[in-house]
Amino acid sequence: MTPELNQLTDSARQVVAGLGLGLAADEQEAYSLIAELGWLMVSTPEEQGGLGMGLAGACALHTELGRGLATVPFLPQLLAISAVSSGAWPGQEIWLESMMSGERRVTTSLGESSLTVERDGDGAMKLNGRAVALASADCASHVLVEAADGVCLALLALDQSGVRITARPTWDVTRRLFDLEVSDAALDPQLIIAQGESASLLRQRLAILRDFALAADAVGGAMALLEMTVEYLQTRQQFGRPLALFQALKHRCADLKAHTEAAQALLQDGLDAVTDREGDVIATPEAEMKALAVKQLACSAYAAVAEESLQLHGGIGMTSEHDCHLFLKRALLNEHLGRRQDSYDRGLADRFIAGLNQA
Amino acid sequence: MTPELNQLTDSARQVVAGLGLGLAADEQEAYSLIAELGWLMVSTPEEQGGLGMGLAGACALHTELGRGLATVPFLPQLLAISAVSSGAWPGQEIWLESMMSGERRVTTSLGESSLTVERDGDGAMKLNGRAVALASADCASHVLVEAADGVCLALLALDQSGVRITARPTWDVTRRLFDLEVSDAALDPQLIIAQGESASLLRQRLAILRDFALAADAVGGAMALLEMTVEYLQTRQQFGRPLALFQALKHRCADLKAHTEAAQALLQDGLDAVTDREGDVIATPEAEMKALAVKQLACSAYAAVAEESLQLHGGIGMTSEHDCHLFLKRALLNEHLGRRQDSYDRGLADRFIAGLNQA
Amino acid sequence: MSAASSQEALRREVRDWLSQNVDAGWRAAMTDSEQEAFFALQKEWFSELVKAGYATPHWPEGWPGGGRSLAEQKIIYEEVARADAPRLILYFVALYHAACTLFECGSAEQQSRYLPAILEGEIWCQGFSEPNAGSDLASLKTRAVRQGDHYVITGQKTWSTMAQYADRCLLLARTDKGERPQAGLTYLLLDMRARGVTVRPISQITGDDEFAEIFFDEVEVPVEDRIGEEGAGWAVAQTTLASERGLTLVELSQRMRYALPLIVDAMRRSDRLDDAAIRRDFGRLITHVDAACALADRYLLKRISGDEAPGDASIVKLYYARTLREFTALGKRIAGLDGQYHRGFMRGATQETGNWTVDFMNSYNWSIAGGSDEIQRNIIAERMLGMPREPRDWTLKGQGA
Amino acid sequence: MSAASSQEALRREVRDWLSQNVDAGWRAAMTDSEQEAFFALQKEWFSELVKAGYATPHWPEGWPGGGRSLAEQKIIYEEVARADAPRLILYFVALYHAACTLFECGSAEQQSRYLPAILEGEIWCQGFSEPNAGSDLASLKTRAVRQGDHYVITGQKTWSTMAQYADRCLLLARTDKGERPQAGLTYLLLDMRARGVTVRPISQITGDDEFAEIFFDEVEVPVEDRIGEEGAGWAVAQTTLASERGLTLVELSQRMRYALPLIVDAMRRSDRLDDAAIRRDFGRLITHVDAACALADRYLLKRISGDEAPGDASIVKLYYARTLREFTALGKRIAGLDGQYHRGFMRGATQETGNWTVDFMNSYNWSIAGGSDEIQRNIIAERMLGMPREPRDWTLKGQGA
Repeated sequence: MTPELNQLTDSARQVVAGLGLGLAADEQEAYSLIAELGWLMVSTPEEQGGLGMGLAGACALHTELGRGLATVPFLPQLLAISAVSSGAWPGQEIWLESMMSGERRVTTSLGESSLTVERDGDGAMKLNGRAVALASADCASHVLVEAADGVCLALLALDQSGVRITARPTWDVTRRLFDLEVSDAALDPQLIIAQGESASLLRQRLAILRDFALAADAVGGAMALLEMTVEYLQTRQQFGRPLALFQALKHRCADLKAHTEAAQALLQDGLDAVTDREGDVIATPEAEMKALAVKQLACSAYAAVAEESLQLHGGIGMTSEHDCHLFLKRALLNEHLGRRQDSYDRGLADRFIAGLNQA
Repeated sequence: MTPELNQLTDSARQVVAGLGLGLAADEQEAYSLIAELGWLMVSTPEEQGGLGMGLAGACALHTELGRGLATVPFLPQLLAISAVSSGAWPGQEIWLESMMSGERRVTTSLGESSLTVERDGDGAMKLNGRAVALASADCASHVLVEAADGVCLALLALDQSGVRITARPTWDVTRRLFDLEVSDAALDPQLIIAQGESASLLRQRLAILRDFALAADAVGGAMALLEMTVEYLQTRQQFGRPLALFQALKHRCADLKAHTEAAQALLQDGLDAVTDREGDVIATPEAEMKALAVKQLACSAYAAVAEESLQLHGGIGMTSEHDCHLFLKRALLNEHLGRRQDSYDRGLADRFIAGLNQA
Repeated sequence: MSAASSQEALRREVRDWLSQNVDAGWRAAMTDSEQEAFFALQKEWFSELVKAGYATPHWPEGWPGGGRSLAEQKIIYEEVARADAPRLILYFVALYHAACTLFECGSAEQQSRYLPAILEGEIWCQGFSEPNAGSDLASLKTRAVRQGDHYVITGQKTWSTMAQYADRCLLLARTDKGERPQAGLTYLLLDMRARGVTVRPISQITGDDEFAEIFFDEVEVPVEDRIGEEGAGWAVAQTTLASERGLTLVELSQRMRYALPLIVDAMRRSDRLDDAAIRRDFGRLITHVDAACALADRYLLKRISGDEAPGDASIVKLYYARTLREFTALGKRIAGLDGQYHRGFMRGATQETGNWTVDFMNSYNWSIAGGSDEIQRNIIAERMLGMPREPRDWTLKGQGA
Repeated sequence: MSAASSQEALRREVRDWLSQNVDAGWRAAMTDSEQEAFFALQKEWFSELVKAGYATPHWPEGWPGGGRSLAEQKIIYEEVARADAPRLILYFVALYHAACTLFECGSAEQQSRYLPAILEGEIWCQGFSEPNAGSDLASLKTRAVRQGDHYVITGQKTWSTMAQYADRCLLLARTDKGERPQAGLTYLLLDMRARGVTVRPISQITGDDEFAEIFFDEVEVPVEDRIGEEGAGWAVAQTTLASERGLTLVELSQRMRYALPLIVDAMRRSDRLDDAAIRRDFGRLITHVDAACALADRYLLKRISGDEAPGDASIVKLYYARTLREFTALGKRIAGLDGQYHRGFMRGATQETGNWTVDFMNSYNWSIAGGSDEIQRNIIAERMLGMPREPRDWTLKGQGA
């Protein structure tokens, strides 16, 4: 990691721990705080007024947010900012500035969407369908929509007619998710960010950013939880000895450590593979494969750590008095954000085999 | 278990251990011995001159043969006897008697076959295709053939024109397998055991017997190997203590024990589910499902015990001086005899879901 | 009539009765239900079972509904599972732990005082576990001090199922700091409405509150409510713990088998009925569920024939817990994001409800409570496989015993 | 030229050279081959690499082929893996263990006597492991007794790779029964043709005989062939063991990545290219292989920057071993019955040859040798996670230490 990234990580860790971005924090205040700290600018190129720290910067922040079980809906806005900053479209400058400052809030689906675009007789574009897992949509004025058929990416006002959001509370109380239903909503031509080929490339880049950010969240959570669990085992006595002295438990912790370290190494290694010299995400088949692997491994490591930690904590972990379950629930949700869980493994194999056949 | 079965198990264990049916034994002598002991009659009903101990008797013997890594090709002959004894066909009495005495040896495929039958212009039946995993075929005069299209089951002379066997040495040196290639071989009408619907039911029953017998072999092997491994851990010292004192190793042995006990319990439980009051195998969809589960679980338990035992033995297990590898290789082969490995799990799910849809 | 045919007759009789008396709508009614509705259902179903004579098949001859052989008890449980009847979790401690302890260790007077009330619906809870004791019962700290014809109890218990509703408590308390930690325990029956008893439900990670903590602040228990001699509590507690004799896991593994179609429902709902990878995992699960049933059955048969060996019960519990985890994890995986949305839990239900995240989290109860998986593995390694036990006096310098 | 661009230039140069010099037919030639053919290939490939200057990139400046940075060494190994060149297993101990020990702990005279011979193809073996010592090096028993200007060696070593072909041996022997078991070890260079040396190849379960036992019956070793002081052998041995500095696992994990198409071949051959369940497992394997490469790379980068922490190496080895097991097990599963038929092994090959049962069995070498998985887990738990170490003096009554 570069010194700048180390510095970002250190300060983020302090902020998350010290100023309390966790469950106790008020979501709105936390949001204002990260906006003030400039985190919303982290990945935007310097020439567009951002910090220019690229994907690596975004991952450093997400790792710390994951570590602290932060409730602040950082990723949806970051994805929207990344979309808005790409290419050249009419409203770019104004939107970028107001979104990086946190003034305008835009949410983005963290799941799969089935939105489609049709042109009506007058040539106006009409959006229909559903998208899921929009975090904190009730605090946003707009949503970034991607038509599943690759036709376009656009910003859609949430207060527009034909647009409806519904809260979908999850077991993970650190996220507030919403469903989006759109029926015959007109797309504002001024808010269309990309169309055709460039929309399709942008979608790929956003999916890579999303997968890496979720992976970083998972790595941060897994590391924090494993530390917490080892500490618990050190403290807790049974049969007159600390649990940490029982070899069967030590070996299981060692396996979890290896799993977590592997996820972290793959994430770090992947950053180079999916970015250009400026640190921005590139949309190549190799980059897409790397993102699939990174997301899959990190989320499976987080889930493994969370599941074993529940067992290793014994009864106390089954009560809401202990934080163990907050990590578990976030880990389980992380596995199911992004693409469908199994399709990460499957997608990698499909792409690998297709690659061989082409070669 | 009934007292008769217990007695059979006890005496079989003594024979296998004491008279040396293992690797050191001469296959021919061992074969004569089990014939003398009447083991070839174990499953044949009493009214046909057998011991009438049904599938349970066959499994009791296979458990002990598995335990002792016996090289004697018991199962192929038992399958052929079971085929010959069923229904009513011209040569039944003579063949049954000479096969139960061990005088006539018939081999049977323990894998999947792709044999097909066609009638030529004169109405003669011609056999074509391949079958695999015929144990000790070089010692048999005939092979039990099942046409994959369900047309018939018959005995085929191995010295007949158009019939060829090829030795296929496996890593498991306790079995000697052969491939069978048949090209336009005429089926002797006198040696056709079953045709049409009854052939298809008989095939199902033989598959159930085969799966249970392989499972019993696996359960016996897993139990013997786990005992051997625990004993090794008790003896072997490291860092001044017996390895058996290290909790991580104890817990792994406990998991293997649970896996093995589960396989044994399912096997015992399954015996009732797949047999009629006389202890003979019935061909129902439920019986077939039970056989799939029993084979899958037992072979996976054996493989798990064998793989962990190799690790737990450390370097010594990697040398041919120790018996560990003989169990491992037999366990690995058992997984691949019968149907294709994955198709056990898959077949169970398919049948379960089909059953729901019918209900 | 032979034993086999009288058992077949019992099976038919129970099956018929259940088919007429189980309200198929109970699961829907218990989902997101209020405590009161749960209470009402439990009470009603309990009294129906008592009336029919199916609530106490394990009680001795001479008591209402009693005198059934273990084989007959097994049949009743199998049929209850097959009919998907509600579980009587509110009365479990009373019907099994309290009753069996009274039958085996209680005086005639104690039996006649407490058992009829159980049949009328008195609710009991167990007061064994303590904070920081974990699986190490010998380290209990709640104290009972003899003062005249009373014991005075001070201390805290935890993980007591349904204690917030209980009328009485099976209490294990320390009367002596003797040399062997087990030696100083005494077994008492405590009135939950006595002065000084406070109950605080434990908030579980599923949102349920099936368990509670109990605090005792100088609670008086009459000496006549002691079971066995002073200091003999450890042995009495073993009777309590052995009281269900393996029947629970026969019932629960059968219930798991009947719940397998829930997985198929999940596959259908997520449009993955034909996913080969899911089908393979489902097939493996079917096998494991089948084996869990076979292990539970075999264990009960061993108890019937008196052939139980040390460690047998551990294998059954370990395997059930693992299979339940696999079951609920597969459901959760198939359900995908939909399984992550919050849904209210089903009260008093079985382990498999199709509310996958809850089911998955609940499966940890089985690998943690009642002797954790780790404890079961120790028992299997030491008592079945004969591997050496770690000496009790191994401690790190400056730490503990 | 910047470091980055000079490294790029090296990569191109090595890649070009390899593309012209690796004989693509070597795998076929080594399958079921005679010892002689294996020997010939190893010798020829070794001398070609020496000539090209790629055999000794890790040797210091001033020695032929030496003076490369770790980053440059990494490039050479990556390219060797990419080109699927034969592995130099016959010369590994000479090039790494012997040479690095001589560079770091040998005298100038010892260096000039032994190093040039290594470049000419002298074969070395390692004499550390002993029967019954397992992962516990401190318990070695082979004795070296000083008699005048010689040590006299008596004892037995085992698991010595290629000892049957070796000219010389790196020997760790006990000169003193001092209080701390490590303190009494001395490090010697032994001539394998000396009187009293007997080598017996160990028959492996794959049919291979890559390892051997060495017996020493009063073998004389001149005092000038001692490395370091008498009793300092433990420290010298640490140098030997650290000599490859993580490069081996960079190479092997890269080779594992390039071997992934073997799995696709197996799928194709067994007609299961479209089996969704296999594809999912293959996808997971790809991820794990990718992670094993990332861990090995990161470890080497840490060594380059001096940031290595205790336990880092254990993570790399444990993860590699596990992934190799998964790789070979998947291949074996896909191959089905065909994978169970006996096929001759490929000599001097990589870990993945498509001879699945052999590959699977060989994968255990990585979880057993060089510090078993269990030892690595202890190290990770104790040194990375800070969990307490079991006191060394814990023994069962009447047993040991």
